Amino acid sequence: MMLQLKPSSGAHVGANTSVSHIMWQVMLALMPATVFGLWCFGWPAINLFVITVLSAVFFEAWCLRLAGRIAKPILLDGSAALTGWLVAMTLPPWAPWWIGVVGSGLAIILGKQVYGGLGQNLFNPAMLARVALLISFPIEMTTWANVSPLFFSHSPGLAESWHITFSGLYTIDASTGATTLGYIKTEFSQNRLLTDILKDYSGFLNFIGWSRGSLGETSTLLLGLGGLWLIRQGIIQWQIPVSLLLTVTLLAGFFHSLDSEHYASPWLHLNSGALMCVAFFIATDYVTSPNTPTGQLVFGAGCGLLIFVIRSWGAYPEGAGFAVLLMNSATPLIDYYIHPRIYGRDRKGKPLEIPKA
Amino acid sequence: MKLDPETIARLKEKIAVYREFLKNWLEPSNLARLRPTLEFQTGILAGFALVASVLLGVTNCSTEGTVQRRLAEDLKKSLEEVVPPAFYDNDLLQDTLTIPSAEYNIGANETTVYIALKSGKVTAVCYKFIAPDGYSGAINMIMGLDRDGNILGVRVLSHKETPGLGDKIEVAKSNWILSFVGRSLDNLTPAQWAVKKDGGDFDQFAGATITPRKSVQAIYRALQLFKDHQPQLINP
Amino acid sequence: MFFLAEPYRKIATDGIWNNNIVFGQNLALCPLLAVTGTATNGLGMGLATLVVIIASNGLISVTRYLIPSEIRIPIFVLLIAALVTLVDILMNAWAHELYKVLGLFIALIVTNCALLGRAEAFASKQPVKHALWDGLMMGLGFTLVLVALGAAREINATGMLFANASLLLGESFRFLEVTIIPNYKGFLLMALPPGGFIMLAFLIVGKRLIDQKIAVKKVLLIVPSATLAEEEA
Amino acid sequence: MLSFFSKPRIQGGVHAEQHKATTAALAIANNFPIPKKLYIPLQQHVGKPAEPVIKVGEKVLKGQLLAYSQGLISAPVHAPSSGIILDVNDYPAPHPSALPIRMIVLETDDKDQWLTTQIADDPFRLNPEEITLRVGAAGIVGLGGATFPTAVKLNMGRENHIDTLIINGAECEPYLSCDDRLMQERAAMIIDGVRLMLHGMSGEHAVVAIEDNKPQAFVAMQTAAAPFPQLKVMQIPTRYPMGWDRQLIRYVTGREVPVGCRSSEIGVTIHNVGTAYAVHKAIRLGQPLLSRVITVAGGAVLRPMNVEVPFGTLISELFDFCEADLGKTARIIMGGPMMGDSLPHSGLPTVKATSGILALTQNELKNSDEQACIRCASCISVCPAGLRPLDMANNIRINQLDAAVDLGLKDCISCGCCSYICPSNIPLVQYFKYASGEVAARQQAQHKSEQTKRLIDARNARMERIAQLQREEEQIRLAAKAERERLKAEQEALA
Repeated sequence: MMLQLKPSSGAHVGANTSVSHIMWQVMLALMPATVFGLWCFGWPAINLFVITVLSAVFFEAWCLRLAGRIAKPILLDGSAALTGWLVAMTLPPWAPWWIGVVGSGLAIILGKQVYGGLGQNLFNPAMLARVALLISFPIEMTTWANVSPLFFSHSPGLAESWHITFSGLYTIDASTGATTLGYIKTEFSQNRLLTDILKDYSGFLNFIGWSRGSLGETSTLLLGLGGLWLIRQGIIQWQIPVSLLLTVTLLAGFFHSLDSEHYASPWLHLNSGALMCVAFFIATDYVTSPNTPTGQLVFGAGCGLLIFVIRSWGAYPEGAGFAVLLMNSATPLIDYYIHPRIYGRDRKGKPLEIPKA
Repeated sequence: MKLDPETIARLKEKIAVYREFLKNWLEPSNLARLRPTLEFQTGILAGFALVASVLLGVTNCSTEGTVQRRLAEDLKKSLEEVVPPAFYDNDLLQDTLTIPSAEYNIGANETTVYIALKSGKVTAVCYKFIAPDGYSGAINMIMGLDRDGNILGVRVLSHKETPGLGDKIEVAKSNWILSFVGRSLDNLTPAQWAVKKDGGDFDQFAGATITPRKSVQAIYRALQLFKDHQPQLINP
Repeated sequence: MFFLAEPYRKIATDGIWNNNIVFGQNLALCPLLAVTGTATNGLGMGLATLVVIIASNGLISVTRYLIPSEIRIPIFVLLIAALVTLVDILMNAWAHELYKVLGLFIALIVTNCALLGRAEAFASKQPVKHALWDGLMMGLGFTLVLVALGAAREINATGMLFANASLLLGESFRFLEVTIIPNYKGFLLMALPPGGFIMLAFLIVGKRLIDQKIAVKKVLLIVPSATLAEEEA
Repeated sequence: MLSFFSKPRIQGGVHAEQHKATTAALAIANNFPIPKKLYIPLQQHVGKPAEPVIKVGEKVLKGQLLAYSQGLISAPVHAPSSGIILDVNDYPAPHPSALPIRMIVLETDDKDQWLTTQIADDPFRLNPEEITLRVGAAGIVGLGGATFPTAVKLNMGRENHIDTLIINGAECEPYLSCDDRLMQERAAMIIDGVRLMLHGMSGEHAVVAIEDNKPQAFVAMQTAAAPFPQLKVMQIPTRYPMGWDRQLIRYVTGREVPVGCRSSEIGVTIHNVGTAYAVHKAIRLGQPLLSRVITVAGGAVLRPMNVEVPFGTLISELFDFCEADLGKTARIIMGGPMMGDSLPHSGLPTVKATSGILALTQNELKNSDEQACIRCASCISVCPAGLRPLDMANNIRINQLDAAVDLGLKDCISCGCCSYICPSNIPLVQYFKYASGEVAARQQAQHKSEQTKRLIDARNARMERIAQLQREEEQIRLAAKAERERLKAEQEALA
């Protein structure tokens, strides 16, 4: 039932916000990290990014058409483009074109439209796509290009980039490697210790994003700045990022102080993998996170805990997506138990008692 | 025993009486009357249980031999994969030797070695072993060696490695495992018994280093088991 | 099904389509999702279930007057469990290759609520012939879904169809093993349980679409076109 | 972080754009010409409508009683000017539906001739009951918008022990500045009214709360209140809906009014500054409530201003006076833009509740093309009542009204914060009003059917009783007949 009411009551004026405004603000906040990532990984990354975003928009339009809805106004709200953008951020930068297309398809169709479109989905579409891709195409999803910025001599040119994007990158094994977290996990199997493993590790390079990793996830600095700007703009609240990052930091710090040869330092955790992107842009997704500040604190802490557990003891060192999906499924539960107290009632909804004078 | 016609007739009569009784008893109306009674219910449940257990018992006993044979065939099939048939004329399952293997970290405290004989002479041995530290759990393997310790074949029997990444150790997915044929502790240095990434001689897989690394290490340890017991094994 | 007399015709259409174990009754989803990684596995599981469901339906129908309603459930469970164990042992002995593929799942048939469901809803109230026929049709319907789901997942996951069918059915069925998409990368998600859910959803959508079309056709047959035209106007 | 543990004094709320500067800078216009005709509704308050005491054609003087209050909760209506009663009949109400309600139509004679009334010399010598009585007789109702009869509230205050009287000068609705101007220009009179009210309900002390965006009003009020130690003037943060009585009570006293209770039960009562001013006029000057200051503003109004207007004035005349451009007007709103109602046309009268009349252009209005909810939860964070508007709206959309009630639909105060903030332009308040109406209708229908059932049962029982009686009578009759026949037979036998 759709209510068709004449606007007779309620606020006749409104705050200067709209769905598309929010979406564009988020994209703006993603911009620095994305541009940096695109520059770092060169033309193949640009190809992949464009393909992923375009195909996300295409799938959205296609689904809306199937559902018999008018696509244009819904496409203009920017949510599909943002989803595609976030999917692209989480992909290995030199992944073949079809990874981007399949990822967008999974995100838009399975992650969003089958639930009924914007606002109805239970899971974060971008993370759903990422996880589905990761378990379906483990090789493509764990082949990380070296940093090879645009216009550097050893970086692939435009023509070579077409080759990488459209016919796979098996010929260029030499310019790929593992991410920090993946490398640590692999080297632990050689019974090496962290001080040995991390001989060549530079926390600073990882902090600014000069390291192997997903297309838009490498730069802790730029993602953090974008996220802080979003908080300042009031688009996202501080609760989820703070509790998530704090949880990871505390856990990592605790285990690191117990056994610094087998548990990486909090600084390394904060600077690697999808942590920053997840904390500011993924876990804060309105649709799939709790509604109340307290609920958001719980949600963020849960994400942080799971991320740390999966990184430290799980099979997927780059498994932040799993953590987010698991907490997404707990969101309705959190919202059920944690909600604001109604004025004049106690937490259970019973009227307050009149205080005795 | 021969029955006189009188006895047969009496028996027939008796059978007829029982049949008549059973027929009447099985009448739906009679059963409908009996069904609510506790005795009947107890009896029926017990009856069904009895029939079922008898049936299962009989089937189990009568197929036990067949099942054992099938399991032996399975084992034999895997043995045959790692030891070419030209090497032996005996029943591999018959000639075995059990040697202690606790110190080799290949998953078992004792390892049963199947010995291939040709004209009474030991030509090859094979045995199962385990890489206990695969990426996501133990990797069960079997390996055949000639009497000099050269690998005739290695196969992975079962594993839990990541599909699409680590499962290339299966011969069905890639021929990586075939690259061990002909290798031995003699023709490769200990440093070469490693994946290329660690400076060794064997390929790793794109996206998966730990699985092949741990497989190579386990094979190396299993070879050592042979080497340490070589005299005992080839001169039984 | 037009050549069948009632009630066999209704039993058949119910079993295979209208009241299909998966589509109609939403039962047996556990074994369904567990074994349908490939069409061959689906087929094997379907056939095994078919055998068990016919046998259990038949047995329960034969003994239906003997079984007091108070203790019917334990007896049904007992019967089904015994049958499944029997099949398990026999397969291990006589169809060992297939058993190696399906062994884990045969025991799962016990947990298949469809069997108990048919025993309770149909076999315990119907004559033996109907019960056997119902078992056959329900089993066939279930097998069809298993094969369809298995095929859909297998094609999506590996690009092949009926891989290893020769292990199950013998060498003469090797022709079934085809590669649908050559040089396919493989889409592992489909081989994993979530893929099962996703594909099942698509199959259910497909079934509903077909049902809708049939319903529209029926309306067109019943309502004279003139009245339809009026309504549209 | 401390506020995390201590009780928050403000929950929810929004910072709406003010739009107050233009009108707040102008003095209240009191040159509004008396309209030719006044349409005076008989119900301008919460409770029962007033009952007319005049006849059509009767000549009335300014301040004369037109309709008396009937019932416990009601308020009388007086003639805003002198003239002749033209009609007592149904006319469109100043309500979104514009459904007809009973009104008195007064044709003014331009003389504005007062009815002479007696005035108490020193009202503080009167006993509190007398004050209440006079306030009630003057037809004073809460002028903040609730229009609850002030006398009733004063009585309740006297019955419960009130320690704090809060005077609401928050005026948190955007565009409106009538209270602001009133406080700036007539602070002394308001303070006098406050003291009278305090006296009327035997209260201890009073707090005047003014949002900190009205510094001049604050200074004026503080100066006026300085001589009276029992009065305090305080500034409160500017945040809509600061003027919601319960929010204000929580902010000023730290106490929360339990659901289902009146604030007087926890020792607090709250009145609007306009009400205090009206009390002053009623007690000191003997003038009933006949007019009020109304803010006329909005993008389509060329001369926005605060103007004192007699009740019953048609909005169209106000628009003529303030030069509103009806061509540019996209929506006419009575009250503020957050909680006010949109009116279908300008041919409707102003009433006691009318604090403002806005003629908004399309640009000022909130975009009304509704989009999908993205669960941003802004509505939850701005809700001053602690509700979850998005969950309630989702339930209402699928007609799960009971679920919406469970979520607290009945605790919604329709403040409009959720609708204001919603980025998807979902008219949440409208959903809630619709649902509340629907729930009430359902309850009424159920009540009705229960009533009917009870009546039918009673009737059946009655019929059964009658039938039983008839049967008994019949039996008695038959027995008597048999007896008679037996006697007759006996007699015959004897004979």
